Amino acid sequence: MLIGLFNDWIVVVLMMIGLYIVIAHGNLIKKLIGLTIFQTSVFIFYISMANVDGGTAPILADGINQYSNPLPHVLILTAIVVGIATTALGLSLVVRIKESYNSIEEEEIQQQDNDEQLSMNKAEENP
Amino acid sequence: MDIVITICSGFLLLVGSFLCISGGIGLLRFPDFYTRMHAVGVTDTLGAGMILVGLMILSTDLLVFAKLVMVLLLTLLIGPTTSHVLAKAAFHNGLLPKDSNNLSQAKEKENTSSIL
Amino acid sequence: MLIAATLAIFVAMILAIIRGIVGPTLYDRILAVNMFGTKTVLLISILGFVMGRPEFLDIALVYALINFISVIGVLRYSDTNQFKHTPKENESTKKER
Amino acid sequence: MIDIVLLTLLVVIAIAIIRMKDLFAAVMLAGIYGLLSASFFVAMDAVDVAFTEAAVGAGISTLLMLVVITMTGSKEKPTRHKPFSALFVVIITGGLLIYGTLDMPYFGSADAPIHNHTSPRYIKDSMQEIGIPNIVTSVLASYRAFDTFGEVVVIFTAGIGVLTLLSVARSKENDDKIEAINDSMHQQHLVIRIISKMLIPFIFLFALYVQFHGDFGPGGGFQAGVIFASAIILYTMLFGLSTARKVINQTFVQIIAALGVLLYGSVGIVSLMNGGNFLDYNVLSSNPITGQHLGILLIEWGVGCTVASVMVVIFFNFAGRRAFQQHKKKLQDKESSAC
Repeated sequence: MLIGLFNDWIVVVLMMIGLYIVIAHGNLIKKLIGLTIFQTSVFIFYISMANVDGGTAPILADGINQYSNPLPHVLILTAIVVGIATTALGLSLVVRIKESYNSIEEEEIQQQDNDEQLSMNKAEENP
Repeated sequence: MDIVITICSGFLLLVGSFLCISGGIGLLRFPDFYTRMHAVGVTDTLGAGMILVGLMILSTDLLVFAKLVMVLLLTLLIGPTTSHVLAKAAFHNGLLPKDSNNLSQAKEKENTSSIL
Repeated sequence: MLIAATLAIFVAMILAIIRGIVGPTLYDRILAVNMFGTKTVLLISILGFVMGRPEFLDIALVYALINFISVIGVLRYSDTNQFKHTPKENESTKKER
Repeated sequence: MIDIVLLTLLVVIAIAIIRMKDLFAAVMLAGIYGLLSASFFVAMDAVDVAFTEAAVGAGISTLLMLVVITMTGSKEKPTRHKPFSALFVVIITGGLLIYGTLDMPYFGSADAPIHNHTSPRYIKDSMQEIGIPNIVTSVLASYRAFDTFGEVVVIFTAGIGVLTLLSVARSKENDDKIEAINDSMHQQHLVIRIISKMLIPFIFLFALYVQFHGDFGPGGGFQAGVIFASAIILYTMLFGLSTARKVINQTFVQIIAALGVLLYGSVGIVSLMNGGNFLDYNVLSSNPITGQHLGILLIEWGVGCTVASVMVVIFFNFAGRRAFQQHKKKLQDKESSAC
């Protein structure tokens, strides 16, 4: 059981590390790195599910009759490229946030938003 | 013939593995960046070359052989280049070797010349 | 012998990872990543032979190329003032940034 | 055995990333993480996936993160509150997930449910139906072509998103001023310039090889696109953004990105008009196998074009934003010193 489920447990550990970084760290780039770790853990899960004992890469050749499952490979192949595209989108959002708030720490951004809200409320109360 | 191939490739792989490990130990144990880079840069290229040549001897397919030759050429081309650029960038950005007083003057000279 | 070489590469990888985690300066880390990349190229080449289908060496080729590009990229973008290695005297200015 | 070592190393690196306060170091470790996971994919026989992850995870994503870090600062501020609630959530979720894995089929068992549906048909019949040896390519480009179409559109949309968020309105004189800033690499590093000049044509050639060899070995449009883009990125880093923009017109690249999606879609439309289903290549030619070959070739081209040009556009926009910010900062510094 230890060997049979080892991959799955590692996947869970990696996934939780990614989740922890996303929740506990305030820095937006660190959060994106956490997301990448999370994403990669899903990839590892799919790929280790596709593996068959004694199988080889799913490229047909003479004299081989046991292949790994090609379907998860296809799903993950496209997911990796989509992953980089979405990461790039997230990074560009981070750049814009840095430009307008001059900070990429979650708490400071929240603070600035709250301050702005407060001053707006005050302005409404005493016109 | 078979046994000659096995012995040759085994020997090359063994030497390559030894060089890889020694490079790794050098990376870990040496006192400052430049000595570490020296350890890695030298052993990495040679060790990689040895292992790749060992694999070449093992390969039976011509295409595999050709691809291994290309990987070897790339490593030989890229390894020294990255070492060179890394050392240059580190020196430019003010990282000094450990226990060096006379080098700091040389570095100042370099800085002024680069500004000019 | 292939197994022994694989093991040796693993040991070298672990050493590189330790240097990458500990590495006091950023150049140590770049060096560790670079060495790790070379070791990955070797590992993939050997894995092909260990698994009995050595025709997938294209991957090793891609690794070698991408490793080069990423090291160049790291150096290109670490060439800014922000990463200038100035040990003690500039600690305060760094914080201001 | 190999996979166990690799997975353990992955966990070690992930934990090290949590502890890193220096974002630069965290990004470097993320690069190592990408390399490691790619070697894991090779050990798991997923050569196509390893190919993609090698080019993407270790190369381009590290580069993009680095560019952003140079814009936003590389030190992470320590959080004030203690992360106990986060730890609590994570441990509960992880425990539940591990409890869930107890019912999973063991690693590598051939009678797992996943190996008993649809995939036996791909392995058994794809040679007769599609006629190419690489099963991954035939599933990607023919059996599940509609799915892949969706993915390509997602990539295209992400490119548009980056373009909207980061593009800087350019004027001629602005360009010349920015050029003066970002050519430091150009003058200093002679060795690397020559080596790269030697390598870049080779990389282009290799990308084309990957594009066309995808039917017989690992490779295909996605991988070829990323490799093609990385050659252009290498050129951009060495010779400066404005030079690269003179060589490769950004508007042209954007048009190519759109054309790739258009090519993919129109193959589907053509097969509709010939009386088949959407993206059913059998009707493209009189011989079904020839039709399949033609269809796969065309849509791989579409994928390659879109991926390569979207990557180039993304990188150009990040680098352009960085140059623009530096330029603005310099102007501000000048003004403040004049005061």
